[in-house]
Amino acid sequence: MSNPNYGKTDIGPPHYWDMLPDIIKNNYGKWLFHEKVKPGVLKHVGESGDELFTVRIASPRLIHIDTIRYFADMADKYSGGHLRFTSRHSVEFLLSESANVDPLIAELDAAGWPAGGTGKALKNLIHTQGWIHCHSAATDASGPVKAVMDDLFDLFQKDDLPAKLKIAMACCLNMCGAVHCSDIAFVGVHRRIPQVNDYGVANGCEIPNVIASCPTGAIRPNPKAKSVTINEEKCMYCGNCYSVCPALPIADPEGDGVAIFIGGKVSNTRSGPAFSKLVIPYIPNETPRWDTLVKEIRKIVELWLSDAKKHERIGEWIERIGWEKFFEKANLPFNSKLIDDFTFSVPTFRSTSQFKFTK
Amino acid sequence: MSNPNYGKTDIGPPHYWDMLPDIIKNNYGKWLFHEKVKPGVLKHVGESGDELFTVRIASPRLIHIDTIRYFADMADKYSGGHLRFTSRHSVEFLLSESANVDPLIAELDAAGWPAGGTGKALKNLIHTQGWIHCHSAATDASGPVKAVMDDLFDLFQKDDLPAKLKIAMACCLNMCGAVHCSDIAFVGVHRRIPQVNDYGVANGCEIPNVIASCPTGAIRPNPKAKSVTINEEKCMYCGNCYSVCPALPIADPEGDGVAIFIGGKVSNTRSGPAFSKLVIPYIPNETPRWDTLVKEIRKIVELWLSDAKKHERIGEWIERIGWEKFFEKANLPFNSKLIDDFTFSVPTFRSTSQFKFTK
Amino acid sequence: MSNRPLLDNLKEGRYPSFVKEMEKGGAKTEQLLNLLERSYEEKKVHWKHGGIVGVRGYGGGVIGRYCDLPEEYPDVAEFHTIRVNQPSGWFYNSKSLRTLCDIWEKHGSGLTNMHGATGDAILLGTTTEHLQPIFNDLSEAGFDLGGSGSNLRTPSCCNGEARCEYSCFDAMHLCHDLTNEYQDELHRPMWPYKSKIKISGCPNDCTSSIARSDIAIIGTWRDAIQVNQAEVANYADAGMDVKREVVYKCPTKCMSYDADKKELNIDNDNCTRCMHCINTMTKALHVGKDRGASLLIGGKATIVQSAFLGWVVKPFIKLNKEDDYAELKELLEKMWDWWDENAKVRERIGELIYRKGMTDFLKAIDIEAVPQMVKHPRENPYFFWTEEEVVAEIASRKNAEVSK
Amino acid sequence: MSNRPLLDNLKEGRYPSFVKEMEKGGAKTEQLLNLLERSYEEKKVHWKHGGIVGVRGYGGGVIGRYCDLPEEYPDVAEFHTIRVNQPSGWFYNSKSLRTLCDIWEKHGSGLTNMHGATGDAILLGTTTEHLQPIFNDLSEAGFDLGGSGSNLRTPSCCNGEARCEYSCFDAMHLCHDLTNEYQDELHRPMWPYKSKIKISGCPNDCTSSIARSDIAIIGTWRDAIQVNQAEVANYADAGMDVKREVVYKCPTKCMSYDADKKELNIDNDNCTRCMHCINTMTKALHVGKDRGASLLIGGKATIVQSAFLGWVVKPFIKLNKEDDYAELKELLEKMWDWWDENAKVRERIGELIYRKGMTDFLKAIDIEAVPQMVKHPRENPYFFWTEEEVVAEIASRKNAEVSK
Repeated sequence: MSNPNYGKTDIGPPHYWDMLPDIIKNNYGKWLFHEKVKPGVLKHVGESGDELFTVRIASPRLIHIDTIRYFADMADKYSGGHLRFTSRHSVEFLLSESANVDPLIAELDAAGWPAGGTGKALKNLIHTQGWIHCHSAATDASGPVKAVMDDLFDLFQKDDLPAKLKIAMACCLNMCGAVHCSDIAFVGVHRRIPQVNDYGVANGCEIPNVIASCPTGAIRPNPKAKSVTINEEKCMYCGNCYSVCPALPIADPEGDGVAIFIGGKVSNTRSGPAFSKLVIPYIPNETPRWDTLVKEIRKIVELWLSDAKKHERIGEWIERIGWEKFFEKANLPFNSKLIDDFTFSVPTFRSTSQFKFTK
Repeated sequence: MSNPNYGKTDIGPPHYWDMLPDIIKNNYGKWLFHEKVKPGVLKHVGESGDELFTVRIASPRLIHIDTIRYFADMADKYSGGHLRFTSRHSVEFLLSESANVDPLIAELDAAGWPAGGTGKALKNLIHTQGWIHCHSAATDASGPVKAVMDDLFDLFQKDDLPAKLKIAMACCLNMCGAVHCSDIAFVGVHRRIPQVNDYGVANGCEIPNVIASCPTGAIRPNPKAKSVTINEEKCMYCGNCYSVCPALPIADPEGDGVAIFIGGKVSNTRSGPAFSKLVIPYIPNETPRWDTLVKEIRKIVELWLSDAKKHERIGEWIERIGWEKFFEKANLPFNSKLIDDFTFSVPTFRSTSQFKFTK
Repeated sequence: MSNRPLLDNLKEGRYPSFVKEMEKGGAKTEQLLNLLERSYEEKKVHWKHGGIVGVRGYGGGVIGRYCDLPEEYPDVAEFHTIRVNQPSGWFYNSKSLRTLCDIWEKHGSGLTNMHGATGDAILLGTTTEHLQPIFNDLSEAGFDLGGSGSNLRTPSCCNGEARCEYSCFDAMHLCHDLTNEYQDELHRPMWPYKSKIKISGCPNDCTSSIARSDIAIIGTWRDAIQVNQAEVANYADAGMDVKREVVYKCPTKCMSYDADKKELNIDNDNCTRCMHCINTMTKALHVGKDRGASLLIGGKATIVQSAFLGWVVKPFIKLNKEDDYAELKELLEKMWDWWDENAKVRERIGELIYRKGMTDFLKAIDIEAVPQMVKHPRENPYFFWTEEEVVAEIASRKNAEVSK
Repeated sequence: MSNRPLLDNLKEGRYPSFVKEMEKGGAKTEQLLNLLERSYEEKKVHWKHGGIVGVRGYGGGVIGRYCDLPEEYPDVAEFHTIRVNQPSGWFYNSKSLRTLCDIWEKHGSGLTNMHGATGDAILLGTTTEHLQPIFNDLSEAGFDLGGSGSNLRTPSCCNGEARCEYSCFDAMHLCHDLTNEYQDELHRPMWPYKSKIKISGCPNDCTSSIARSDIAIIGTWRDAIQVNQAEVANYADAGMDVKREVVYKCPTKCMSYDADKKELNIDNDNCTRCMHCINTMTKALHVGKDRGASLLIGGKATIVQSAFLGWVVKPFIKLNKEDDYAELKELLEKMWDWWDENAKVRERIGELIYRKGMTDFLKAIDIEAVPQMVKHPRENPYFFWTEEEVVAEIASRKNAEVSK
């Protein structure tokens, strides 16, 4: 073994070439086209005529090493030991034998790992850590994600929706994972400023660091208490001060919850990339299954399924009908929190007399 | 006569009703439709069947009372003494006798007052005062306006352009008259900060007023000289400090000139209101006829005439082909001054990989 | 022959010449022309701001202007501007025009702008000592001054119902009424900065209100576009390509055309009243019957926070002469009050709303947020809650749980 | 039966259950589950940031995490995260996965994220004393840590040419190459804030690079879309409504379809390469042959100045393995240098460009402004000139006059 105190540094990641099955090495850069076989299965065809089958399955992202070993076993059995993960945490088995596709799917499904999420489907949900691992979480991540995916699961195993449906989740407004360009994003929100524990701040925190941690300059020194005060009008509940000072907890069981943003996308297809827009500013944390959140998301998805034209992502559909019509059709209340008041607000205001009247 | 020291105050403007011809009073609020008769002439038809003919003529806005009296004479002779002005400074004679239309046009034209500017025409040019009357002017107004209108005059007397063509002019970036939403706007620009005449500031100006007059906070006191200094990086050449302190002249014969913005509109038709966009950041002041300015505007107009579809205003045409294609077709250089760097810049950046390649 | 070769050049050409206009002043404008020729030679302005000038009882309406070479051009050493409040829609009869000319001949240069950008008739060039006499003569003749400075600027409007079948309300009446109602706000500067009202009878917005006024009143309607199918057929018969010129140009694609029946069908629920179809087929299509206006707030030119286009604050308001426009006036006054209390110096109302947020503004004017106010909802998560809101929401949630 | 009714509920349902995954840890994750159940009961997080942790020689790659109830849950009192740099495209063989699992079984909770949002394989939950040993074992087995803190974050890419006919360059090779080239920037925090690179082989942007990375490299091509008309006809014969599904959906309307000949015609000059038609007819349409990438700079999530989508800075760059991506690397280094010198703490490069202006940025990286960088040119007149520029322009004008 090497020096126990120093590992080899800067060796970089393992080389991808060592990870590829022969069919990929042989057809690398020479793929001709691909097509969907059925939900969860893609076929890529090379100029050589070689056919590569991909079986994609759902994953909660948080997986145990026993599961990874199980995937390795499945890969050894069906795909020559080769698999990959996707940017949305799905697992993909890379098969050169079409005959292996159905047996693999059957075995995975029986073990609780259903195939799906390809083509015009509900994709695997990307999300953050939540209460399992994050200190500034305003809600759990894995729990509401599972609740939403369980509820919409049929759509994961279809591939004939109007367009793909990408849902994403972040547990606070720092929006790790950049969920801000999703068809539907739900985001943990705090609604109250951190509580200042003067004794804890005085004895456990570096006040200059605390002040510097605030992106909006809302924190001022409180020399009398050797602590700090937080300006309620400036604090935007990001929790950054709690990161550097545990005596400024921001979690608040009754105040915290979830907001829903919709209509974003990242691909450059047709209308191009767009941010998701706020449609519901607050839903309480209802453990264990966030029933209201699940219900609101289903309502929006069902409206999209019934109203969108083929190839219309949620944002493209709403841009066509107009946001005012969306709020009418979804029967969602509108309030001034939904009107931007940050740096780039003015270009979002409606500077035309063109709009649709709604009830 | 009343008290020579005090006029009657707050009587408000003359009542419009006293200014209207009978045909308007009779059909007020009961007009049915209108149509163009020929360039410069509109016909409005009332529910009553009454027909009102409007003859519109060009005007340089700066007119002498002898001319106004002449218009009054013409109105007496042809339109029962009634006329109006438009928001673009044109004069409109309001005729109830169709037989009077051609004689009126002929007489006006012979006197140098040509009819035109109705329908899909080049409209009368709106503009500011320039060197005739404004202290912060970076260029003359009436001169370049006349040069441009002389050059494009044919288009004033057509009404079958792709769409209406509104050109506007402001003599500095304060943009009096709000020319910022025009098909083509040309704007006087200073390129150097005001010169500080320390003696004049010290002896003639209120330094706190001078400092307060600056919208960007670029002016600081210079206590040693009892004067001020101007921060070159912050000054945006608005001339507001010169307004309150004549010892800070901003006019600069070689530095001053004109910039061209295009593609704006105000009506809510089709694409809705839009700001004009900068396409040429500087053209020198070439008295008396601003030849380069005139040439560049003609180039843009001719490109529009040849490339636009029916009903496309300049901005709508460019939005269809893309700004990159416009610069290519117009053979106009692009440089970083054309990229926004003010408050709302980010939403103007191209946040998509969608664009057209150009030569 | 004059000794002004540069300006003489601008007497040529088919567009009316401002130089010829200036020359009509004879001796009165000789030095002005010479000064302008000098500017053309030097490429440099020769004016400056100066002392405050005005008439008794008013804080605005007159703008001081001074030549920076008073010894050389004594006739224009003082050369002030007077703003005369125009009649609604800029309609005149020959008598009133001659009255104005006579007063200006007596007291000033004889040069005018008909009209200035804000709407006033501009009398261009007089001396300080003439100001009060001019005002006295004007008011005696039934004219009043317009606004300048940090006050309400002269409201202006399109020709409205006087000569337009599109007008959704009596724009000229409203303009006259508001101008008279707010004479004090117009004449006595008292606000953080200027405030402008412009009134257009329909979304064609011929006064450019959305770009040029803090308060844009733009006519609109809530019901269906009125369609005369016989006239649609006439347009088609006369050669109009209805699909290409009308249907395909509709921004919401809310119309269809049956070429066989020559029939145009409009899905009015999805119409955004852009006017294109009505403008293109004036005989066949007419604005709806349930008419009023949209209120768009915040429009302004560039200085300071860059130009803003007005944005929708009240999607629909009825404009009733019967109740003296009570709803509109109440709203205007609430807006001005909030702005006056909160704005910094030289901060237009749009800039204040930008700084403070729409939530504050809408609360101050007691209007509920509706999606028509925005192109789309916010894209960032930086929305705020008051402690009262949070407490109330939690309490109502607990109550609901208890009652379950 | 467990005493965790709330979490037990989340073992039901068809989507894989994270609770079942956590339970696989047995005694190792028992207290973690109990703590999470408590969070579900209290609706409140129980983690906090704490002391700085790491491994020797590196400034990042490990994130400290501490329970706020260490006495009650001693097993998770320390529960740090390790970021392991994934192979390009997240391809693995079973052997390498088992190696990773064995190391993590030895040193940590057994829980992972496959993968974290930035791209790393995340090992979730270990103690300070295990950090160096884990790193030693990882590096011995050929794995290295990813980035965290104010440094280059682990680059990631789509599967590129390994499994996609759209890929316009070898995304996986580039990702691997950049990751190795910039090991120092990745491992030793030195910058004002984080900097992210994401690489997508085509405008479908499967890595969401435009939304999630300071430096987005998105494949594109400069010539014509390759059309196989026989396959177009096959799609039509198979029932595709080519006009409705392809032609009408084209954002620039640059295509037409001849239904009789079953022929698709593309005006490539006006194509913006959105991929919709190629995605829809994968057999008939292929990306062009003159391939490279667009560089979009400035993307980031919300904090601080709200989220930005990356914007075009270099419309087209050739990505040559032959010259080791020299042009790209030179650009990256110029950008980082300028940012490092000019940014405030916690200011991403997009925010710095916003604050300083594109002119400064483009000058620093020596790229000329082109219209492809903007949706449209500026709408305000607030553009600035340097004295040198003005002097030079005047001089060149005078010279031109003299030579006339």
